[in-house]
Amino acid sequence: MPSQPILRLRNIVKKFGTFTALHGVDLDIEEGEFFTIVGPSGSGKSTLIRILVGMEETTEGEISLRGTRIEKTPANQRPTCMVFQSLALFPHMSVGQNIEFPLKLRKEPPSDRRARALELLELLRLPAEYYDKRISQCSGGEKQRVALARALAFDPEILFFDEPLSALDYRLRKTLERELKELHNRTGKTFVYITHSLEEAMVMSDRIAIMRQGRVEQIAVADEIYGRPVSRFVAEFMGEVNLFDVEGTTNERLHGNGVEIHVNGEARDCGVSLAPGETGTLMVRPEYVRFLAATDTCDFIVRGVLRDEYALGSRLQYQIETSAGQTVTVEKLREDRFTGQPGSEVMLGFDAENVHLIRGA
Amino acid sequence: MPSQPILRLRNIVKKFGTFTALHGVDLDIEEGEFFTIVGPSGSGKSTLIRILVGMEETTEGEISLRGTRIEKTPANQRPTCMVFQSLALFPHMSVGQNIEFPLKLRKEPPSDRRARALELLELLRLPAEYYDKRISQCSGGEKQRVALARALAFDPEILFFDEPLSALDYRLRKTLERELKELHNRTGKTFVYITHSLEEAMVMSDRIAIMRQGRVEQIAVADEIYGRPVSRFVAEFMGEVNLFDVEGTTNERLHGNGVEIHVNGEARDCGVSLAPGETGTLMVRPEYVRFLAATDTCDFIVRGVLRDEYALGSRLQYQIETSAGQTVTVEKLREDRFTGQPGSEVMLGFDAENVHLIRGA
Amino acid sequence: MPASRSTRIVLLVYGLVTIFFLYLPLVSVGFASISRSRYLSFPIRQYSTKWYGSALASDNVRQILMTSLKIAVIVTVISMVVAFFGALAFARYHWRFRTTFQKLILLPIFFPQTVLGLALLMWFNSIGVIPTWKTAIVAHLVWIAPIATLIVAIRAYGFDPALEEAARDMGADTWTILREITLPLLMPGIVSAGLFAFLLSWGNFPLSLFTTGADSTLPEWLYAKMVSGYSPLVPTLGVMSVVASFLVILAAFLISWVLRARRRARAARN
Amino acid sequence: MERLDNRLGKLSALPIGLILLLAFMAPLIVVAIFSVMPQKVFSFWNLPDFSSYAVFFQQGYYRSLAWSLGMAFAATLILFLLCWPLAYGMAKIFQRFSLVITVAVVMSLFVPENIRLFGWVLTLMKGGLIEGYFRHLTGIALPNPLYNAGITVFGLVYVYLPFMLFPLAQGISMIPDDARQAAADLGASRWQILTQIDLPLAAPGIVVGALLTFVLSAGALAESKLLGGQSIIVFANDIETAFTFGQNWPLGAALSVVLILIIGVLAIAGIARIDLDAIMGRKR
Amino acid sequence: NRNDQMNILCWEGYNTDTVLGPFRKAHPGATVKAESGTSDPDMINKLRAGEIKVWDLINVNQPWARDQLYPGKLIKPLEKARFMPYFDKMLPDFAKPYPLAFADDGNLLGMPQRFGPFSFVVNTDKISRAEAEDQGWKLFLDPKMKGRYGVLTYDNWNIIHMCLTAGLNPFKPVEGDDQAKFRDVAKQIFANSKLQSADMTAMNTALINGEIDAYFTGGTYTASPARLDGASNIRAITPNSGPVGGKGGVVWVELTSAVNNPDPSSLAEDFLEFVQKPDICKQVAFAEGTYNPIAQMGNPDVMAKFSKEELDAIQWDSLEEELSRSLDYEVVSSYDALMQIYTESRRS
Ligand SMILES: Nc1ncnc2c1ncn2[C@@H]1O[C@H](COP(=O)(O)OP(=O)(O)OP(=O)(O)O)[C@@H](O)[C@H]1O
Ligand SMILES: Nc1ncnc2c1ncn2[C@@H]1O[C@H](COP(=O)(O)OP(=O)(O)OP(=O)(O)O)[C@@H](O)[C@H]1O
Ligand SMILES: [Mg+2]
Ligand SMILES: [Mg+2]
Repeated sequence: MPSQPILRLRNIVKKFGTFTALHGVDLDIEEGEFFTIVGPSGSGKSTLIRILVGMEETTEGEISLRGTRIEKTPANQRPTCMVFQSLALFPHMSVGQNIEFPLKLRKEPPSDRRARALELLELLRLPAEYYDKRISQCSGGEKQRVALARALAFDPEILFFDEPLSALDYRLRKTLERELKELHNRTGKTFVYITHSLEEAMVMSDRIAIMRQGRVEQIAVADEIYGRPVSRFVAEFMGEVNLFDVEGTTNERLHGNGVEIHVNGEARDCGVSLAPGETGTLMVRPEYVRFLAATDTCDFIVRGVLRDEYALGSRLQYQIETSAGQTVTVEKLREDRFTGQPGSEVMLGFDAENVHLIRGA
Repeated sequence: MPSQPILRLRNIVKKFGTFTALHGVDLDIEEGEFFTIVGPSGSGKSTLIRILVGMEETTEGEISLRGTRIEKTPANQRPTCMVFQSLALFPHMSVGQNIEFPLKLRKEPPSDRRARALELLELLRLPAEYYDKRISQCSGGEKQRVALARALAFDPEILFFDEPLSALDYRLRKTLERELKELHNRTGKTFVYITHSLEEAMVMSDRIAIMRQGRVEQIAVADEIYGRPVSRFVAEFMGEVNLFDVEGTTNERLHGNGVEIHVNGEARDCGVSLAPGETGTLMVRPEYVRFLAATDTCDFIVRGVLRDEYALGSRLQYQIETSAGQTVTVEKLREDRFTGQPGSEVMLGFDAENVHLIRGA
Repeated sequence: MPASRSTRIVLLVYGLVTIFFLYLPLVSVGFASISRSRYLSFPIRQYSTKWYGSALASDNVRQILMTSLKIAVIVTVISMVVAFFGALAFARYHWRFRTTFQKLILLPIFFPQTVLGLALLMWFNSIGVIPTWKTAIVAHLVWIAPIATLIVAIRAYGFDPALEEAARDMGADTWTILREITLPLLMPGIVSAGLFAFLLSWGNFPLSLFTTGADSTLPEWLYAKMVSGYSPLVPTLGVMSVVASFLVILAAFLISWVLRARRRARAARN
Repeated sequence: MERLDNRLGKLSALPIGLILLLAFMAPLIVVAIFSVMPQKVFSFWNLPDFSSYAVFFQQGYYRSLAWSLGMAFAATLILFLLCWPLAYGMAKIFQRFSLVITVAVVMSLFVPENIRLFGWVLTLMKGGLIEGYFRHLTGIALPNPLYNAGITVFGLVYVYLPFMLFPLAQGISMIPDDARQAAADLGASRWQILTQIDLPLAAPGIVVGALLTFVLSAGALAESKLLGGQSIIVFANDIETAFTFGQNWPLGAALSVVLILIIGVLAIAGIARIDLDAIMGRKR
Repeated sequence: NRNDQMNILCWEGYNTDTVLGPFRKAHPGATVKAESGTSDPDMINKLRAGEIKVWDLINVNQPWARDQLYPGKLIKPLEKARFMPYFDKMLPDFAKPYPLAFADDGNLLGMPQRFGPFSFVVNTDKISRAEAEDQGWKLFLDPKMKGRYGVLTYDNWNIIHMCLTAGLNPFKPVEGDDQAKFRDVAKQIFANSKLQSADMTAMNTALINGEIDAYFTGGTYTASPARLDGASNIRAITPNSGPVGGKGGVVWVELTSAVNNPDPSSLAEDFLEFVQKPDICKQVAFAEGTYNPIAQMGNPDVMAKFSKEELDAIQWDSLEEELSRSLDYEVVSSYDALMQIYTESRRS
């Protein structure tokens, strides 16, 4: 990656009246990156990218585009474009006219525009007849695709997407994710993407930023965010997780609440250690938790009662209530279905190499 | 379940000008059921439930509510309520007033209304201060929750949800799914639910209908739809799937294209057989496909080259290109990560008990 | 996309200039009202406020103002109601004769008002109605209600029918929808139409001329005075109208402010 | 929905329909009949002829009609250009201040039109507010701007300003902010946003504003009388003369019919070119 | 029966508080309304269109009463026995009695009160009274006057005055070549005028401010307010000579008549008598906006009510002389034809 980020944000603060939506966000987005922002509803994601495209003024802070300050540059002079969460389609134009709008602004000849619009319709799996359809006659997902097509037609240096695929079905979403990713690879443009689908975030992004209440909580590549979250919040946000409160004992080992700890060898080597008296959170993802037979042994062991089983497509989830009253989730593929009956006593185990310790949480 | 369905649809046809959005839909929705409709974007889901709540007129067909025809009953006299895909929040009212609107119509005293609205805000994890917030000041996900709260406040006999959680993050979605499901169990009302999240559909529904281009393709419980789809379309729609074209041979066994078939014992017993010359599609879900060592054997074997590996949260997906040029997907939990390098030759296998045969596709 | 500071300032100045432009002639009218002489020549050298005294003392003036006010208020109220529904028929509902309706409603506006007034007077006469200020209300309505309808229609065009559908879905009947959803959303348009109705009625001369019978309205009286008997009483009444309207508007604001404060207090108590 | 719409449409057209039926049909018929009566009669009980229309064509009335329409058109155009920025400010930018403007405009309208125009005469005339003080201070006399076609148009602009301003502001307030933002984001310049987004989406306001100002200006009388010094005779003046000093009601009625027809054709043809339903996404 | 109300449609003067106030006091149970008209034909149109049921008295210039109202059966004759005595105390010209107050069939159409010579008005600082009177109407055809005068567009008056300017008798049929003469004069007068307006205040103001030096069509009616205001250089002129028997001026006289109301009010005639009282006469003559001589000035009691300034305003000094040089305002025989030529000329 080049040394200078394409977008550099410093201490971005946004207040709406007395309400602070962004509490000082610092962010560097690299040239050509696929950067994803995730976060709970209302955490300020949309506000952040609305500020970046110039649709909202910052209350404080600096934004530079390749080193040039652009806080005061109006939206139409920034080389950015956004797919709105609210879509913001032009109601007085047909589907085709909406898509062609940025091309028309650039005075491209009508035949080229039309060709490009039809190309995009195809890319987004909309029939060519939709070219003349009115926006008000499109279904929710169709509208969303038109909005996406319009932004792609504009083809700016940096593209912002605010939940662009949220109204689409699973298959179409997969297809379009692939198309977008391919487009990103092919053009080398910078993409900034907001999504609620963790899968989408993990598959597509170079880096992911997690926002929480107007602050950025962690920025890292997908695996790191998934496997080594910096906080309980991040851990919990990125899919199902089991968290156990732990405390350091005098021998720099751990004492767990509701979990039996039998780490073999040097716990310090695998990072699973705490200073005496220090508290922390032990994290393990449900897919790393195994059902143990009575004779099996493991680095960490949890005992409990099987409460529930859910089928989630290709996976099955089991909810086990521990003796400490905590619910532990275990995930298996259908193939490895666990045969225990709800209500039965079970023993769960997981290994030191699959846990992550969040300190001080 | 009672013998008479609460809603019975017969041959519902809806035309918009020359375009036919629904081509004769038949459907029975049982009292107290959690009925989910899924389908590709533009397949007519929203149109169907807009017709059911009385917001759109049918072109043809009958709708009965507990045996009484209601095609001509206006929306306000049907015991139904819908969460709009477009939300349709009242811009001139605050969040609280929006939620209280149906209660106000029923002339409940203001203090009761307020209490109920605050209760619903809490249920939907919105802060109580939002009671006085303006709709235009809410984020996308917040708006969606207000729309949901408003419908819940109305509390009709049949509730329709048009993608009510699509703008919410994973965690919140999980939480609200649980709340909705619990509400359904507690009240015993009938819920009709449109979603694009297969997970949501599978976890929550009693039955699922799959729509395609204005027709209902299959109605069944989740497991059946997932495991025994009636068509290629359904199979592909319900998550990742591997499909192989097969043909019956003279001995009522199968001949596969790109798949070696070594079914031991009576194939007919496990349903994996076709009449001579009959064609069909052999389906296996990615999680049932195993990587085989060179010496392993299995009912079905596929050979190919590993192309790609994706991390999807708790799972990993592998794409293998077969000699026949087909892409086969394999899914593993992170724990069972496959260590082969992209480009290497691999052998895949799956068992007769995990396959499903779609005839005549 | 917030407007830049400079745009804001430029527009603000532009707004002030427009107001200045609107009031400039009224300044001259103000001078005329306090001039001793009825033939103004600026700079004015001799001032007098006697015309204000005589305007306030005059029975005629009081009666004329009352008639004008009565007509304008009633026309305003009826126009607002009629325009609300008319605009829905014009822009919101898709019904069979809508396009015809859209054209027919324009016809009265195309009519030269004097001629309309005269023809209306003949019509009233032929059905045996003796013209008074009440017939003037009908005459004003013929011309003003379509205009008010057009103004409300601007808003009715822009408003999302899904909101009405949502309310209907929650059990609201048509009346409730109109009251709770449609009316508040069209309110800015209705208020605007009401203002227009009031002012058009208040300032109308050609229709009033033929349809008020023996009652006179302010514009009739002023017009006659200007034609055949100008005195500084004319500008005096002009100035007094502005001042009175200012007081009325001020009072309206105070009342609505008090009402809102009370409602808020009541809401806070609950 | 269609059935319901049909019923509600009819019902809500009813109040204004009734008013027009009871109080407008008759005048319309009266005027139409009078227009085909012989010259100078005052009752219907005559054999119809079309002499009045003949007079219209023979006597150069088309000239004042052309002036009226021309000045109305000019006034409408000028008003549109003048009012757009202000209406835009009122609808999208000023917030509180737009209330101030509204109140200010409304208050000025409490003064009847004639007096306001008279005020302009006092302001602009020789020895008026401007010239009088200017001459008093500098000793230089200014040329008189009154009594020509230009000042008549100025008077129309002044009097009909609210008829453009308020509909425009209503129309502009209906433009969704996010559509403008999206256009800007897609690289549209201010001008392009104006032409591609603002103008079409504010179309209902523009249409109504332009319609009202055009129609009212075309029938206006006082401006040309007071400010224009009747240097231009407008068509409304011809109609009035025919009815009053001419005591020729059939001629006046015929002239009115001509005016109604021409304005009607112009206005309705103008509106027909703009499909508001389509623009506002209301087409079914 | 409408004896508890009475409505007057009139020129400004009968509708003022100073006139109506005392009458109302004298008839406390009655509602008395008066509306000031804006032109004679406007008032007549109202009656024609149906307001005959509204009004009890109408006050218009005598030819309109004689030629429009009476033939149209919109007014009815007054009771001679009751009203003839009032003529005795009028100015000599009216006491005869004034012939034009009667219809051809001899009926009394209405009571005369206000009147005034009506020709044109000049600023005597710029054009001396003598010069104006001597030149008469030719003044406006003088090339020197180009752009120096205004036209007060009282159309019916202008037609009369343009005939006189063209050397024609307006009250006789104007045909053939005479119409061409009329056309030339009309065109020239409009073409050379500085401004046209139906607003006499604007006209007077322009005259006072020096914007114009004279205006075509005007008389004591228009000049008197300016004169009372101190602008004694503004003067109504009656030409010394003219085409009709040597006379070039015109005098108007108003008649107040009883409307042919199907449901008449007895108060109407009481009011007609009431305005003959000296006090009230003065109030009618000097209304708020215009000041005019009245026929009743033949009565010394009435005369005593006027001050010197007031008499000067209405040019009392020369009134009799001017009357003698003036024609009676009558109906223009070729009004239609001339009106067409007039409007065409004005439009071009
Ligand atoms: N008013 C209309 N006029 C014409 N076509 C319409 C209209 N409304 C919907 N359609 C079409 O009908 C089809 C079904 O629309 P519908 O909204 O029911 O889809 P959906 O299944 O809800 O899709 P999504 O998941 O994208 O919301 C779409 O192809 C849409 O384009
Ligand atoms: N105009 C406004 N006035 C006041 N508060 C606002 C305004 N716009 C947004 N907010 C608040 O700012 C916060 C952040 O909003 P934002 O739209 O950025 O959330 P988000 O992260 O995009 O959420 P979602 O995932 O639900 O779309 C929310 O709590 C919202 O209520
Ligand atoms: Mg958002
Ligand atoms: Mg939909």
